Amino acid sequence: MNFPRMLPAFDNIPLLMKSSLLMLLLIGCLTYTSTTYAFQPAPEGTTTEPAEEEVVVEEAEEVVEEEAEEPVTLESVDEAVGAVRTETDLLWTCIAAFLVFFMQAGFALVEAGFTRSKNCVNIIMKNLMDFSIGSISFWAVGFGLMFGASPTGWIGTTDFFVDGMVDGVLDNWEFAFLIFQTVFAATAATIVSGAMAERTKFTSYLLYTIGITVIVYPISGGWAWGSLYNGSGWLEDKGFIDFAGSTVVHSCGGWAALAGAIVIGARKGKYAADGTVTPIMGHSIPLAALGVFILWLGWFGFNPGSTTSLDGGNFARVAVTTNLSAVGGCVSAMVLSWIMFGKPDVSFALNGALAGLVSITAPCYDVGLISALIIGLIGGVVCVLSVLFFDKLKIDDPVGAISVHGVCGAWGTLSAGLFAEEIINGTNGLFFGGGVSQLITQLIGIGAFFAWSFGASLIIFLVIKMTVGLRVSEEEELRGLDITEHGMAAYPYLQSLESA
Amino acid sequence: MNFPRMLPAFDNIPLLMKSSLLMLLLIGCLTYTSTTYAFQPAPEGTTTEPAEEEVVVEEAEEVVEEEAEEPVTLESVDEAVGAVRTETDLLWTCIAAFLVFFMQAGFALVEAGFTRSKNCVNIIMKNLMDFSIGSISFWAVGFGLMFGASPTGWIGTTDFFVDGMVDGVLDNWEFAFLIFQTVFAATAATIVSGAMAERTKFTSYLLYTIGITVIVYPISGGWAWGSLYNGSGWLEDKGFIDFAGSTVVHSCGGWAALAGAIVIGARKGKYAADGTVTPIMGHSIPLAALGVFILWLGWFGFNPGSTTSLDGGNFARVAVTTNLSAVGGCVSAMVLSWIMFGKPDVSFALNGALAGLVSITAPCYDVGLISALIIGLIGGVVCVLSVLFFDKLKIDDPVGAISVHGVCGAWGTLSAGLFAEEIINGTNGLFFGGGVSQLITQLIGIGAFFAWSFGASLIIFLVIKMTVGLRVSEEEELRGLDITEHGMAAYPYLQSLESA
Amino acid sequence: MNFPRMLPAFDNIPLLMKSSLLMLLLIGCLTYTSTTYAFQPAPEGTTTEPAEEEVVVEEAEEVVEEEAEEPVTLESVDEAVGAVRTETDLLWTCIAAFLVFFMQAGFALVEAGFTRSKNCVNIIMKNLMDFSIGSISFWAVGFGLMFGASPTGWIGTTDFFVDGMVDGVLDNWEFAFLIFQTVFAATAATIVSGAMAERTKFTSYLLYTIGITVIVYPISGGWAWGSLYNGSGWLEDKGFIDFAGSTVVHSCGGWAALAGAIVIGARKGKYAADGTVTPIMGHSIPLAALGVFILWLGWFGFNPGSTTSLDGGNFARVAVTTNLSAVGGCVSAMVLSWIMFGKPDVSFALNGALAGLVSITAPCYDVGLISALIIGLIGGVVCVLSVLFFDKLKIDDPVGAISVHGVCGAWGTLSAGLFAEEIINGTNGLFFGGGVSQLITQLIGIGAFFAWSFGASLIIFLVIKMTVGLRVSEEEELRGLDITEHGMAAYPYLQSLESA
Amino acid sequence: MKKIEAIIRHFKLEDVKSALVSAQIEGMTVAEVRGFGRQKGHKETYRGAEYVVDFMPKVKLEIVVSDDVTDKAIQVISDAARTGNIGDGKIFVSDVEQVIRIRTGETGDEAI
Amino acid sequence: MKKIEAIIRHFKLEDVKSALVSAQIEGMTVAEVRGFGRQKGHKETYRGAEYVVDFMPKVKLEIVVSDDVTDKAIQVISDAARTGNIGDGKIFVSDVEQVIRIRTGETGDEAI
Amino acid sequence: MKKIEAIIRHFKLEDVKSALVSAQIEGMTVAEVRGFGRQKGHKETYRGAEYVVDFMPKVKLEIVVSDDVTDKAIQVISDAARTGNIGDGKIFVSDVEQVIRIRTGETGDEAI
Ligand SMILES: Nc1ncnc2c1ncn2[C@@H]1O[C@H](COP(=O)(O)OP(=O)(O)O)[C@@H](O)[C@H]1O
Ligand SMILES: Nc1ncnc2c1ncn2[C@@H]1O[C@H](COP(=O)(O)OP(=O)(O)O)[C@@H](O)[C@H]1O
Ligand SMILES: Nc1ncnc2c1ncn2[C@@H]1O[C@H](COP(=O)(O)OP(=O)(O)O)[C@@H](O)[C@H]1O
Repeated sequence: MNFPRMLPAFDNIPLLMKSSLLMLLLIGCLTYTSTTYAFQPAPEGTTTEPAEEEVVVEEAEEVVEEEAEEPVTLESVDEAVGAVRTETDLLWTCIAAFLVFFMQAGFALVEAGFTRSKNCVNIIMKNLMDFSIGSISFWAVGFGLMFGASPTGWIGTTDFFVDGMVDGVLDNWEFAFLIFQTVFAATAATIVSGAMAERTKFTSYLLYTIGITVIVYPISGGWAWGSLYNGSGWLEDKGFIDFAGSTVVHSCGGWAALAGAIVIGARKGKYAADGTVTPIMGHSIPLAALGVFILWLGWFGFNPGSTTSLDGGNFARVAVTTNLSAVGGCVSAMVLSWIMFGKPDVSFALNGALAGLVSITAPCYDVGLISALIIGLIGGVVCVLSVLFFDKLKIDDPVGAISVHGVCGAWGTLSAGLFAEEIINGTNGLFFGGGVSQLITQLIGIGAFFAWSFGASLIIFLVIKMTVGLRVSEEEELRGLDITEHGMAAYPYLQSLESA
Repeated sequence: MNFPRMLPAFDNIPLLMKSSLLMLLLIGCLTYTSTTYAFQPAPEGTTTEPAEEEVVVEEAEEVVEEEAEEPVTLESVDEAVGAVRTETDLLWTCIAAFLVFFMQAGFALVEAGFTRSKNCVNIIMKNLMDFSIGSISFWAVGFGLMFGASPTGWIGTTDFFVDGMVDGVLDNWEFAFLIFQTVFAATAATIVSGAMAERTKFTSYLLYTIGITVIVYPISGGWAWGSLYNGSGWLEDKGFIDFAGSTVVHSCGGWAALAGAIVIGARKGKYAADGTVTPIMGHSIPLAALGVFILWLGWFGFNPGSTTSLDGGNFARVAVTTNLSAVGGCVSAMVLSWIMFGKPDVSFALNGALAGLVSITAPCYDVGLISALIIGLIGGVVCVLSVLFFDKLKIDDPVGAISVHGVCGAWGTLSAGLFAEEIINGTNGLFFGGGVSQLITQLIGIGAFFAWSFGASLIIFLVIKMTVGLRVSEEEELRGLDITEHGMAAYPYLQSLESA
Repeated sequence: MNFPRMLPAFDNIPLLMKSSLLMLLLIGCLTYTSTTYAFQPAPEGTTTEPAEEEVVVEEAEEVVEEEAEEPVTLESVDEAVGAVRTETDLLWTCIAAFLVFFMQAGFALVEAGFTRSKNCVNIIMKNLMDFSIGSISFWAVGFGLMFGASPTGWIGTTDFFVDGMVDGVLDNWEFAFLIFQTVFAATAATIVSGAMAERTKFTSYLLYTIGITVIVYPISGGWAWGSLYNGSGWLEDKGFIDFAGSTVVHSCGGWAALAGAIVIGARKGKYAADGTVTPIMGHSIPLAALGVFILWLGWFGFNPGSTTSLDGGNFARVAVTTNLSAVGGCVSAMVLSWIMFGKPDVSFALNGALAGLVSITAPCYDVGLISALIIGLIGGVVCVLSVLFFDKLKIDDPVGAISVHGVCGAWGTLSAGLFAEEIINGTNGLFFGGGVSQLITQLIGIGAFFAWSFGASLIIFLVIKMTVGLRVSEEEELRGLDITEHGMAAYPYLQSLESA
Repeated sequence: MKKIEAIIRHFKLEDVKSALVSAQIEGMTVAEVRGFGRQKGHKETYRGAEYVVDFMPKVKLEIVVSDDVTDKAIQVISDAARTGNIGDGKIFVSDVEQVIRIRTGETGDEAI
Repeated sequence: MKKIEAIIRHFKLEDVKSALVSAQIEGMTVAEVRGFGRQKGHKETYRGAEYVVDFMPKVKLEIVVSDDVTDKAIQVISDAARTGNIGDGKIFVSDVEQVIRIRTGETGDEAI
Repeated sequence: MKKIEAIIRHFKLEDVKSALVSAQIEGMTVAEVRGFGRQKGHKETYRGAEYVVDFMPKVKLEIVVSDDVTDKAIQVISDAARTGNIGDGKIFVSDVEQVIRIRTGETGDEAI
């Protein structure tokens, strides 16, 4: 085949982009060849034994037959029960991970629906790529920083390029935990793309994706969740409650989005000099709505799945609190928009459902049902007011990501200090006689995450801005990123009357 | 912040709407403050013990370690097996509930796709809100009416605002059951929105949503399923077969939709004076088709999940019968439309798949595979003929909800009395030598549900019509509900040549 | 009701279509009436006993109560553990099947998005119908050919119209296996529709659907997977590795698609006489992207679910290898398109993700994580080059199905012979010191499937072409299949400037 | 020959078409447009910010007729498209020098 | 100067454009329209009810040319757009008084 | 009366509209079109094959004005729509014989 344009075209890609991508491939290759067992026969003694221990025969019926041959003892039965328990724990963790993975589709649709069609291909590419690059870089580096052994409680130092081997034997728990944590990391990463939509250079966004999945998210994540694996965290030692990540995932992404939106500035035409806001409508409410339903479904993996085990069936309770908060947020945001603006606003209703979901993510395991509903109702109100507030500050967030994930994430984390009940999970919040101690811990966590995620992201964005540049040219913004960045329209056959 | 339009805008919302929403919030708040443990330290003795009993340690590995310390006894192992069984039962129930939840997205897309784009935001808002408001009101009131203790078998009287406490201890089964039943109730509610699309006032629809989730669905639901929890039902005592709700859920929603479509009247322009039907096409077949695929997926939670336990793996059988009926309905509706109108009609093929799914919902647990296929094949035919029939009667149902859910729900329920096999679940239908007794029971059930659901809904719709009004003005209908009710177009940048 | 057009319309449908559909219905009916137990009372003794054995009581609580009454013995506990294990195996198999079912929606969206709106209804009808007709015909005939007793290892001869009865007793394992294998067969069938999009007669496509689900797929499928049930296969006896079907499912569909694309010829306007390619863009990138995300989700059922049991939790490992390969393919296809054409191409990025998924489908159970990433990275490159290659050959494949499924399926199957590691599943590939023997087996499998699937499909397509005809008329192609074949536009209210 | 351009409301299209066909005027071309005029658009809010929908969706009919039927056509369109409310639209009439039917090459009145 | 309006079939657009460019006519504006004429729409059924697709999708070309190339342009369009079947479309020619190129302010033939 | 047809860039529509309204010209009709001209489209590749986006999205304004404001209107549109780069668009002016306001039946300058 003959590709005459290949080399000149390659020159057009910003240098940093090229080198970083090449580096990524390189890291992979190097590590691969350096693994001791590559291209060599496996040492005989060590491989066969663990294989027999681990590789379970494929069909259950055979298992039954074989077991029938050996005498049934109390120990054998006990072991069998333990095995079933472990395997079903892993099953639930994996199914939950799959649901959380599907949230990527939800994010892509919400962001595509709430922005103009001339930037739709770009939004999709960003969502596709932050998941793809994020999956690789989190596995290679981020996981270790978050869950590796952490003597200080501030940063993990082991478990890079995890391979599922524990003491030379395959341990499926590690795989289940890895896939679950990977989709969580990707969630944090993808939040940013919505707030910076319609004006960010594609290469710069990819660079930031590496930044958040390698540095920002894992380091702070380890503070709160490190001990779930080999690590440990100073914040969890204080008793910080964030069951599924209102702060660890959503606020982290939300504050990074805030930094990004500030550094990049508002879209052309959004804010007039006199402060009036010219709304820039999304191009497809059905896509956005479908995205919200998909996210909602995914959240049933996100929150209940954060048990990462059958856990006495507590996932059922978490499913109920999650749903009640979501519907609460949806209803209150809709009603508030109705009261304030005269009509029930669909974009606020959709944002409100997500606000309820983000809010309950921290306290979902620790609060009762009425509390969950109230947390959601307040979350919906907080979200609407926050969107208006950031518009006043002329911080342009096309999809409301900062409000939904950042602000409601903080509210949800706080609410755990207010509504937690000892009868449910051993801790009482302020409203249940537990005093302010839990509340203070929650505030410390919220503050620490804000400082870290906003600060670190600010630095990364500023560095990108000063090197490869963060924002497309004015002409590219007018014409839309789809044609200028990707050479392709989302709906090539339709015309659209978009006032740029 | 300064919201000058707030108060006057509030005045524009119909009074009834405002008061009912405020009431809903009020009920929540009152109940909340009246709970004895709010703002008080939890009584020491009672909370710690159950917490220890119930709160299972988070990581399976720890469990193993701890167990290793205690001596393994026959009783401990037996208990462990029982725990795994219960927890996996709960897991399956919850996963099924999540799939059924996702059907909300399916309904929204089917209805949006089969109607005009000028009413698309409205359809989405209705689907979003019937799930949200329905989740709250079913939990607060409906659940108790359906599953609370029911001395007469006609109406439940306990278990309102369920909180998952049984004898003061958290019982996760209650949570799993609650989330599963909530998404079922929401399914019944959402069916109505399709049949009344493109002409119903938003506030009036919200009022009806409360009506169906608080009154219509739970009361009749208790007749057939009350004993699944604390209740009991006169119809199940007769041996009525409706495994997953052809009648309890779908016909209930379908007959309510019929009442609504009759009371509100046809869309402007659908029926000419001479009886000719002017088809009003939907604006997006791809959205509708995606909706059907999502509903089909959800049905794998709806039917197999109605085991609400592992149940010897019978969910696998139910999955097969469900699928065979769905494909049967899809094929027969497609072929029939081909024969009757000369071309295979996509809207009938899509309706046919849903018809097959609704039809098998009642008998899915009691019939063989060939029977399932036949039930679906007939369901598809029934659906097409029923759509034509209601058009002859000038009852305007934009998406075919009455035919798919009402009529095919009745057919499916009847079919259980024809095709049930003793070898499968202990009962023989007419075609398998069981005589007509089961068939008669089925007919009683179908009749009772029609009378109740159609009758009660008719009254509710008439009351709404006479108070706040049910239908938008002619001008609003012409301009579309999106702009007039929500101030927002679904595709703000596109023009569409819709003959109103 | 009065349907004056009924009979003449019936005459318009090509004869073959009518007869084949009628035959299908006939087969069903005949089999049904010939079953011995129809319309007869069930023999008393035989039915009640198995029913008691099988029908597990519906609520877990009751089980506990009843068990409490009988004395707990070592055997009873052992049996209880076995039952939980079997039931959870079935649960996972069914959930995986549901995810794979959802891939049908993914295929429909990818194909609809990547083609013009004037053929969108047709694409949807084809996807709906190949699943529907395929489900019936695979159950009736295909399953038996694939998994029935196969004395020669070349073709199964029993188990047609499976009914879930084993020795007269319901065996839920058979149901779970049936639904799982049905959705796999439908996947292979649906691949073809993309490559032949925008020009194939609807009736001819339906005929081919029967061909692939009754003949092509099951026969070769049995060679590799027959022993999973009652069959046996000559290829699996050789140690052929294709864990989840890179070759068995995807290449099989891909090579059939190749045969179809060759026989039917390119779309009007795609290739100029001088070899220049005029790209025919798809009409909606967001739909295509959503389709890819849905397929990706479905693949978490496809690959990890192919354990069809809890299997020591190995599904977790498979989930990780699957995801790493997918992201690898996505990244490498994107980067390659960037280097070659100057801009990151969204259609190649989307194809690349699918390429990674197809590639890892064979080796997902046998390779390590770094290997998985490399397999995906190479898969993405292979896919892009293959698309360019087939365009050079003027073989018109609107969605890239031949490259993604056929070519990458072959690559993935080959890669198992290169990257398999003994430490993981007992076999070493070339790169891990296992020599070329496994590689040769893989090549034999790849070749055998190509020869069979391409050859048999070629014959079927040629026969269809010579009898009912395969391609629509030029005028129908210009106007689009939606109006000409189905009398309905996908977006009835929009105009589109599609240069035919 | 004259070209009659009529900007009318969407939902009047069917009525106008039927009226024209009844008057034996059977050729026309329709486009979707957006109109700005006395019918001031309404204010809406999106995410709390006000915006004015000032371009209202309209349908534009173009009909080329021979000189003698021009007045009848104008009358027919006016009558069928009128609701009496602001925003009913306008009719513009201008001269056409030549008409050609592509299929046959006919020109002038014959080609209409 | 003259304005040539041509209503043609969708799939003839590329051919007509190429033919015009070959004839050194390199400026044109295209819109999507729906046409009603002798080419009677076909009857279809949707959910069992018949409807007539009487507005056929067409493309409208507007080309402003100087007086001397008008005839050539008409000829080129006619030839390229013809299939010989009903529905090929029409060409309308009318007078244009003034043309201004916004970028430079040029007017008249220079601005075309 | 004159009809002014202006082909302009999408993102200039708001500016042109405001400028016209400031000049007391408050009636206009807008359509989406695609333009072909000196502003050569850019080459893109899709799945490895090159294609030219030669029809650029443009907006067409139609404004009917009385003879005396024609020049002012042309001036206002030119000024507001100009960027100075190729592709700014054209203005065509032609004669209109009659204008009718459907709502009232008014004709001529009163109807504008
Ligand atoms: N001067 C004009 N030039 C072009 N189109 C006009 C003009 N004035 C009005 N229109 C068109 O006519 C439509 C109706 O005009 P409008 O002033 O709103 O109401 P009315 O027709 O009742 O006077 C407008 O939406 C616009 O499309
Ligand atoms: N009198 C007319 N005024 C405006 N447009 C017309 C007129 N007559 C025909 N057209 C346009 O020309 C198209 C083709 O005309 P039609 O009568 O169908 O076929 P033919 O061009 O072969 O006579 C129509 O679809 C319509 O768009
Ligand atoms: N002769 C013409 N007839 C009709 N429209 C034209 C003509 N020439 C140009 N146009 C329109 O004007 C637009 C701009 O013209 P172009 O030649 O690209 O740039 P410029 O206006 O700077 O000369 C074109 O996209 C097309 O829509």
